[in-house]
Amino acid sequence: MSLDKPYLDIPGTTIFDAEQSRKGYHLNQFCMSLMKAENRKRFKADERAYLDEWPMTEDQKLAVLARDLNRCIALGGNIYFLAKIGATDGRSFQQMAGSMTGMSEDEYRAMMVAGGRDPMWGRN
Amino acid sequence: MSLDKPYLDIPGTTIFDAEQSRKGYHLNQFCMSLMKAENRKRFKADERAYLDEWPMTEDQKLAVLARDLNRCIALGGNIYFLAKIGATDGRSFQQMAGSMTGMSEDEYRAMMVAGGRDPMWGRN
Amino acid sequence: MARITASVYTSHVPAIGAALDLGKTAEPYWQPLFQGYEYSKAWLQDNQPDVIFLVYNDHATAFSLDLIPTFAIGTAAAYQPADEGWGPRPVPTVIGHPELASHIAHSVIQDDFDLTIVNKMDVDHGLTVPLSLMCGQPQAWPCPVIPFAVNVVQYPVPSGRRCFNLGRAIRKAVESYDQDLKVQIWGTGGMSHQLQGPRAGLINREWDNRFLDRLISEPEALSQVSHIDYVREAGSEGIELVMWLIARGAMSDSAPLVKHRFYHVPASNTAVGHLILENT
Amino acid sequence: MARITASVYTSHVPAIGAALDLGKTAEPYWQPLFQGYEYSKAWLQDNQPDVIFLVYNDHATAFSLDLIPTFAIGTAAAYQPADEGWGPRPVPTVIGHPELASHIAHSVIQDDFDLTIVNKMDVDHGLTVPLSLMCGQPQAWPCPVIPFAVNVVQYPVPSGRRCFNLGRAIRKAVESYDQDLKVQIWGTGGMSHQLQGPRAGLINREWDNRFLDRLISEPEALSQVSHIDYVREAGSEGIELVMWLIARGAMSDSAPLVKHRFYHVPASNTAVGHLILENT
Ligand SMILES: [Fe+3]
Ligand SMILES: [Fe+3]
Repeated sequence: MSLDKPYLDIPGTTIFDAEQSRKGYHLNQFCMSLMKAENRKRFKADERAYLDEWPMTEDQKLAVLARDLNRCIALGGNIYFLAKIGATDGRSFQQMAGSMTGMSEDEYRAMMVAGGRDPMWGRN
Repeated sequence: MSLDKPYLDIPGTTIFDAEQSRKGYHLNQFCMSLMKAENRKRFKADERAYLDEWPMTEDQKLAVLARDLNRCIALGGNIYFLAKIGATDGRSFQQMAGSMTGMSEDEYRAMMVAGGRDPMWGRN
Repeated sequence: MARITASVYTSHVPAIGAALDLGKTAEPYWQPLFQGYEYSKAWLQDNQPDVIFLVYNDHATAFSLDLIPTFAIGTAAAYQPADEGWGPRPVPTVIGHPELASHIAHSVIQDDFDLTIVNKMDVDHGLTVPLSLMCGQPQAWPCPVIPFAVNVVQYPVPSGRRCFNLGRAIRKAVESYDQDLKVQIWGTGGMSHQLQGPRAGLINREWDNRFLDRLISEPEALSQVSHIDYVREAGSEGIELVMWLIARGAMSDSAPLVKHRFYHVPASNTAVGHLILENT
Repeated sequence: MARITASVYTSHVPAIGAALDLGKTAEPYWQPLFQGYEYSKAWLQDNQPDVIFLVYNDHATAFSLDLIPTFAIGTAAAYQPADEGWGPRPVPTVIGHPELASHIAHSVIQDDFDLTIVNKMDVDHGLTVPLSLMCGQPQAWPCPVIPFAVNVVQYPVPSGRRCFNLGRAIRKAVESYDQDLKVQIWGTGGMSHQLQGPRAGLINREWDNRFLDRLISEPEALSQVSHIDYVREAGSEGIELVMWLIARGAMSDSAPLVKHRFYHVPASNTAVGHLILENT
């Protein structure tokens, strides 16, 4: 592809474009399946077995099991899809977002209450 | 609606627009269900019972039972959807189209072989 | 003749819906936010529309990766609140307006906008949270709603300019409907937010407020801002703001009356922005 | 750099698929029709593309009334022949080209065409019959295919002008792909046909041939023809011909080389038209 991807230089950010979407197709579709209560139940009962029903890569499965959202995103996951895992775990969107920043839950919450992350973060 | 509908004056023709689509929604979705072999089987086993599973109007159900395609179209059916009924019956598209013209199957076929219906048909 | 009387702009953060549904609106964390919508609830009571045209985005709810419409208009009779993983929100069914929705679809498709027409979908927090913010917790929503979903999840999303021009086409469509209806158009999503990666939690207060200023005073110029500027300045999910330009494009060309303006940080990961503009 | 080498135009009548699948091609009714494609099969053998971009319409197969995209591009790895009610056609799986398809989607969405991206769908006779006509009955289709579905079932359908301009945007998209691929674009559907009502069976030989003439020599002027003219002159399903304008718009601006032209009546309810144009 020779289309411009001007968004590749933005720090700490992965843009979910067609390439990421292709990479993460089954990972994201697995996440969608958690929108049904019965699937959430089955997943919680045996996460590994449930994941093995999906043609995901081993790396993707391990990232899900570890709840490593940054890794999930690197492997093609999109946050709106991944959020269904958090929902299944009973976690809030703030807990999920915070988990990707290297901060503790309290630190992240405090940063938000104080006005959020500086928009110049990571830029030179 | 005050949008132009210039197509209303074309003889012997019903344009499938949003209004027709709304009218025929359940009728057409019933037809779609016949794309599954098991549904075709169930429909053939008891047509009336199968139709009663759908929130169609009584008129729509009667038109389907009678295979009156002109009536089906007047009631919101679209030919590409209705074609699934013909397929279920093992009829060809030519038999279906011909059935709406008031001609016999042979007459219609002969008209097509002779070059089709005159485009000035019904126009003044 | 139908006409667009006003436009409403608001964030649609899911945590706001949860705070409402769980009765937390008086908590110190949430109280200032809901305070900012007190005026708006009263305003909506006094300015009841016949139909709300609600621009929002689906968040991997009705649309998976199997099918991603750039623009989808709901022409159904009703829409159920979706189960996004936490169970469906305890809010009323959304009643549609099939006739006006179909009319608008007909008109804007003929104006070269390549809509997808949807007759069956559940609606997620993107649509229900704005209704909750503006209506509180009623037994039924005050009027029919036409859901209009924009892809802002998978790139490329439609440009700001495209969205603004779509708004203009929607205005023309509404004005050609022969029933005498008052229509409000709501643009939702944004403001600054990034929900992913080490940069999550980004808030750009200055940029957001400049966006509000320009949305009021020079929306057409604002519509020229590129995707990359949204992402860089307002975070990866800040791109949702392009949806506000659809609502703004549907307003008349003369300057609108600013009835209300509100800005607050934070709601969960996000800045909350809100405007009410009336046509004069 | 990828480039569009040629375009193919053909009807996609389901009865043609049935005639092929049931071994009736030598019957007197069908023989003249298949005869008209003998040249084409040899031409395709001699001019193998790397990818076929195939414009067609879905006939209430992948898309029901629940969801109607104006334009849908397939970015999946593969597509199965659909069961349209008679059981699936016994033809090979269609292999996609996700990379080029995504690239084209990316480019034309940024050019203000509001595509729906599809990653899961079955393909009906609209897509498989042209492949059968041009390839016969191979074990596998000769190259990957990008399905591009146009709504011509529920009104309003996109205008001829919109389709022609979309073709131009597709051309630009293909030419910006950095792999060296030969791409053919096929426009399918039509010619005269009406499948419904007392007027079923309408064939307008003169109008069809004038359409072929103008498609070759003055496609941009042809793209101004209104929907109502198609319906009135070429029958209610003759509107499918707008899809040919997408393929034609994707050809270079200079005059094409006419490699083959064929016209036949009838195939079932329909006139069959066919053109092969090469870029020079
Ligand atoms: Fe959102
Ligand atoms: Fe067709």
